[in-house]
Amino acid sequence: MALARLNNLYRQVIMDHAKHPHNNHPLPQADHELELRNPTCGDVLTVQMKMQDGKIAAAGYTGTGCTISQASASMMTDQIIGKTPAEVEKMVLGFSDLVMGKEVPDQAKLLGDAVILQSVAQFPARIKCATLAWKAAYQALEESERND
Amino acid sequence: MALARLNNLYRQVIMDHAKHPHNNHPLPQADHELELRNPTCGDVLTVQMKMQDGKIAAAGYTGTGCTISQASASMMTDQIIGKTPAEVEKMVLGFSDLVMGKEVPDQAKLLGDAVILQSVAQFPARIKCATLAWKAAYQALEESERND
Amino acid sequence: MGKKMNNWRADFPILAQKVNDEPLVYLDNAATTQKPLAVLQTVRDFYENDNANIHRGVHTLAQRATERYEQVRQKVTDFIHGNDWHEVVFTKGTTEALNWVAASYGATHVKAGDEIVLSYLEHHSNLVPWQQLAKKVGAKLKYIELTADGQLDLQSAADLITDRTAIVALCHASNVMGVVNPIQAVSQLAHAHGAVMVVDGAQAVPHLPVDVQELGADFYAFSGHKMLAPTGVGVLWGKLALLNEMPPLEFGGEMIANVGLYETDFKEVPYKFEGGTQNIAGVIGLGAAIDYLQAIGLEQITKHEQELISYVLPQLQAIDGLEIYGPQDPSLRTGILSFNLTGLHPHDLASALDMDGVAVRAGHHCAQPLMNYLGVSATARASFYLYNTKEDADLLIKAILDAKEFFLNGSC
Amino acid sequence: MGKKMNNWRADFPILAQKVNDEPLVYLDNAATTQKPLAVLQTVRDFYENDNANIHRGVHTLAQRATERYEQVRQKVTDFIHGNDWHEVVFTKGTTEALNWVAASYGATHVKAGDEIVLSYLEHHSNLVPWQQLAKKVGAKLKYIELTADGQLDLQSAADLITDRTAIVALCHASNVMGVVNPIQAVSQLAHAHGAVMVVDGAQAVPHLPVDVQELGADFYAFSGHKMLAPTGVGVLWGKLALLNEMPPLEFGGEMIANVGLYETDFKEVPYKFEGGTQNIAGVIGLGAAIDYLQAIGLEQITKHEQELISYVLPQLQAIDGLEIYGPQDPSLRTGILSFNLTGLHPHDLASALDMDGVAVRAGHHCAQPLMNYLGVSATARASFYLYNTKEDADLLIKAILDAKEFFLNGSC
Ligand SMILES: Cc1ncc(COP(=O)(O)O)c(C=O)c1O
Ligand SMILES: Cc1ncc(COP(=O)(O)O)c(C=O)c1O
Repeated sequence: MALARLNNLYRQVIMDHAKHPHNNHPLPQADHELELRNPTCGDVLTVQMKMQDGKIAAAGYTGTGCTISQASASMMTDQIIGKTPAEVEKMVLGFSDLVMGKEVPDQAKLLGDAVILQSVAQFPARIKCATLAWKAAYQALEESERND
Repeated sequence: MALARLNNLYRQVIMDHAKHPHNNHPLPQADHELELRNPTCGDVLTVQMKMQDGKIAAAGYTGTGCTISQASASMMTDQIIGKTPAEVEKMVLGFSDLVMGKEVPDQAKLLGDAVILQSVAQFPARIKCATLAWKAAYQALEESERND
Repeated sequence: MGKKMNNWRADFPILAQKVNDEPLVYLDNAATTQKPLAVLQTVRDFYENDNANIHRGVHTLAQRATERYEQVRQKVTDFIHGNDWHEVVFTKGTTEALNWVAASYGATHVKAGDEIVLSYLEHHSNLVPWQQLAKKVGAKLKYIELTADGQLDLQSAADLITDRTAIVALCHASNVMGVVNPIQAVSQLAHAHGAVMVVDGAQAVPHLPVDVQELGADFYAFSGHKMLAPTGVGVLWGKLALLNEMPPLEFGGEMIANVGLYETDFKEVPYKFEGGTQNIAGVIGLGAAIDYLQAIGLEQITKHEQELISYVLPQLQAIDGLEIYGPQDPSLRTGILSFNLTGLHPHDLASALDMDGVAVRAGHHCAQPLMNYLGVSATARASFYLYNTKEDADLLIKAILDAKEFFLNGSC
Repeated sequence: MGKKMNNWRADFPILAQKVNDEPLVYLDNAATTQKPLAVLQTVRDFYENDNANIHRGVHTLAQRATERYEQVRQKVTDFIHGNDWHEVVFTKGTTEALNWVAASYGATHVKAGDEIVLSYLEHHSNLVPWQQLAKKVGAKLKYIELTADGQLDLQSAADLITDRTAIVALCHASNVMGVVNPIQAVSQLAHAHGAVMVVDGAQAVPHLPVDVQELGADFYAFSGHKMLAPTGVGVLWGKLALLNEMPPLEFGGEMIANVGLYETDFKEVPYKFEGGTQNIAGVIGLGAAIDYLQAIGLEQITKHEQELISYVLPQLQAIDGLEIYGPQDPSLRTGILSFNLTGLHPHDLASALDMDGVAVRAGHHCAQPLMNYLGVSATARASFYLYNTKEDADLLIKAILDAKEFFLNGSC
């Protein structure tokens, strides 16, 4: 049955992240924060980060969304911890390419577990769900650069 | 040759009126006057009338236009002389029906020579040319009614 | 019923395809409908025989094209029971039509301190133009409440519509919950207070017989693409006296009587609104769609949708954890159903249904204020039309159960 | 040449008909062009396979429709050598595009005392919106003169464009005389004085290679229906920075990021301009038209029109009493010719040509200021396109001679 194909999109790892998301909480001590909205469904996601010694020491997110956006936020916040803003920006661009079906050099090294979301490329309508949290992180870092 | 069909539209009488139009001059003593424009070609036609004893004593027109609009203005001004405003308004409505291909009772009696313009009904794009002068007369009479 | 309807189904070749290896079940008709062969063929025939620009031409093709285009104005008038073909303005769609009313009629008639009364049911297209107008002129927006089961609350309407009300703008049918609004009653309230009644008919005209005069509408807008016609064409119907008072918004070819270097006179209604080359083939396609709908009969279409909803609603209600928004009584709805499966985001549900070939929409349906009112961020929406069948309804139910199994009972 | 071109002719089934018992000679291409089978088939194929509303849908048809629609944005960008697909806004046509620039960019950037520089060549669509804007904000209109043979007078342009100039709005090619304007030179003048350069490309894009960046345009507008595409679709191209500064004009579905009860945020360019369901099939048809034109090559089309004009112009010039407006040198024109037969109104001439199966336009061609400048109330206009042949040109000449005989030598 065709539903079996859903397994392509909703891999076990993704379902696990969505059901038991990591870093899904406010970060009171955050110094970077941005709220983004998925205009199609009205979902809102807030990403927060705390910098220390030029690296992301902690990351968290709050807000509602579908399985893909929740799992993606969960994986993203896992992956960016310990990275510099420049590294994160590279990761976000790489992730965006990945879910649009483009080749990303060294993707596993760059994105860690989040490479599993590559499957989203086959579901173009869901790309926006997958990239929401990543875009929020990117813009949060960019905004603070502008303010520097 | 297909051009022969043009004879349907451009009857000898019409051509004569266009080449040697009647009442094609300003009417300095006019008490009714209206300028109308054919928006498609930019042609402008001014119709003037002079009333006496509740009837149209004189009518004239000026302005440029195609064969059909010129011939129609010439015939119209001929036909309305001696008529009351109410009669003219009936004539204009009848003429408008005529050139749109509708049946008009007693058309020859109502419109005189102008019935020859019935042929315009086969050339829908030219109906506006044929009715321009008639509409101007109608609106000139209506406006003065409103001002009474 | 389902079987007899399959006669019409054959007119819609797109339906006979597989999507993700399953037969397509198209239940996204509130977003846009499919087009019958008669419409496609009419448009094709126009392009292959009569295509020319309209109004301006003396030659034969231009005459034929003009005639075919203008005939549709009369057809629309008859279809919605207008009074005079001059009242029919062709637009790009409902959105453009409502924007024109707000930006032209509204901007010249609504004053600071006036009130504009909407409802929580409105589509953004019948809401954001009024927000913009309110901001521009300093008017105030008010929202009619809904009853507990999602119907328009007439008491709230009666409370909100006062002598300060300049405009009441209301959808004839909701694009989320399928409820049909009591337009006639609200029009009477509006007119009793000297307000103008604007009706968004996008979700009504395709589904039920509409009589703009009986409804008491002053303006009525709808889209071709939601009623079997091509994309890019819609209608603004308005009372002649009101249209006459409206300044045009798009200036250019064919809406003009005379252009000087510094001054311009405009043509009469409806031409003054139709600046530039219009969607000529789209209008002609709209005419063919009206013919098609009238041949079936709007009463028949309403009845068919009612039967489908009566068939599917109890089955949906029986699914544990499935919440259905709006009245639970099928007779209060058009063919639109919005719902959520507890614990599952509607995007995930829609993706799952799509894997089973079932096309539904998920999101806020351009009705964010209603979503907030309902306390959800989004819903899934299945919307039925004349070519849908009981088999489609069965496949929807099955697909929802599949999805529930997949996501909520951990089958993956 | 004529013969080889007949390969393309076969793609246009409408041309193979008789009108008034004579073979159709369609020479009204400046008003609208015919559509090749490839365009008709693409639109049909969309409706029979992929039709759905775009952007909002998770299901397969919605994805396919969105992809087909958005691909055209890139195609348009490449076709006119834009920089970025975000710069391409779909509109109803040139008229809507130019109105949006005037009503949105103009209304927010042009101030009292500013000057707007146009030319006497402008179509009403690139003139009345600026008149309206000038009236609204208290700006002043100025008109660039023409040289004796009907070309844009660059000296006059240099005199009129000053530091007071806010906008220069100019057609790329004239719809009456076929002259191609030196846009690049005028853009340089405009930019040297800090003015914004708006180009009406309706009569250029179908006929010659266009590079908006090389031209130095800030905004560039054109219509699909004049370049083989369906009616009801056009393009506003604009520099990203300028589009970003423009408030949207049509509010509703899909141009919105977030809608509250009293406030709304809009999406980014180009989506913020595309409120409501767009002419989806029309846009997809425009994509097919671009493919068709590019397969032939715009240089090839220009060359073909040049050859036809070089063939027919001397024959027209040889007709006693026939006045031809604009440059008498074929190399200065696109495929448009406007003329009058002394003593005969162009409406009569067009009716006569129609009897011979020859479709030309008669009137002011939505260019009344130019008519006044030329000192005529109207002209007849024959406009050639890629599917026209030398035989068409011969039939035009013959029909004009017939008409002359009929009307002026009293054959009736
Ligand atoms: C030069 C020019 N500009 C603008 C227009 C208006 O185009 P549309 O009617 O497609 O909006 C035309 C066509 O009539 C034209 O020839
Ligand atoms: C109730 C309602 N109003 C307005 C619209 C907007 O219609 P369109 O997108 O055709 O302009 C829609 C459709 O999306 C609708 O459902």
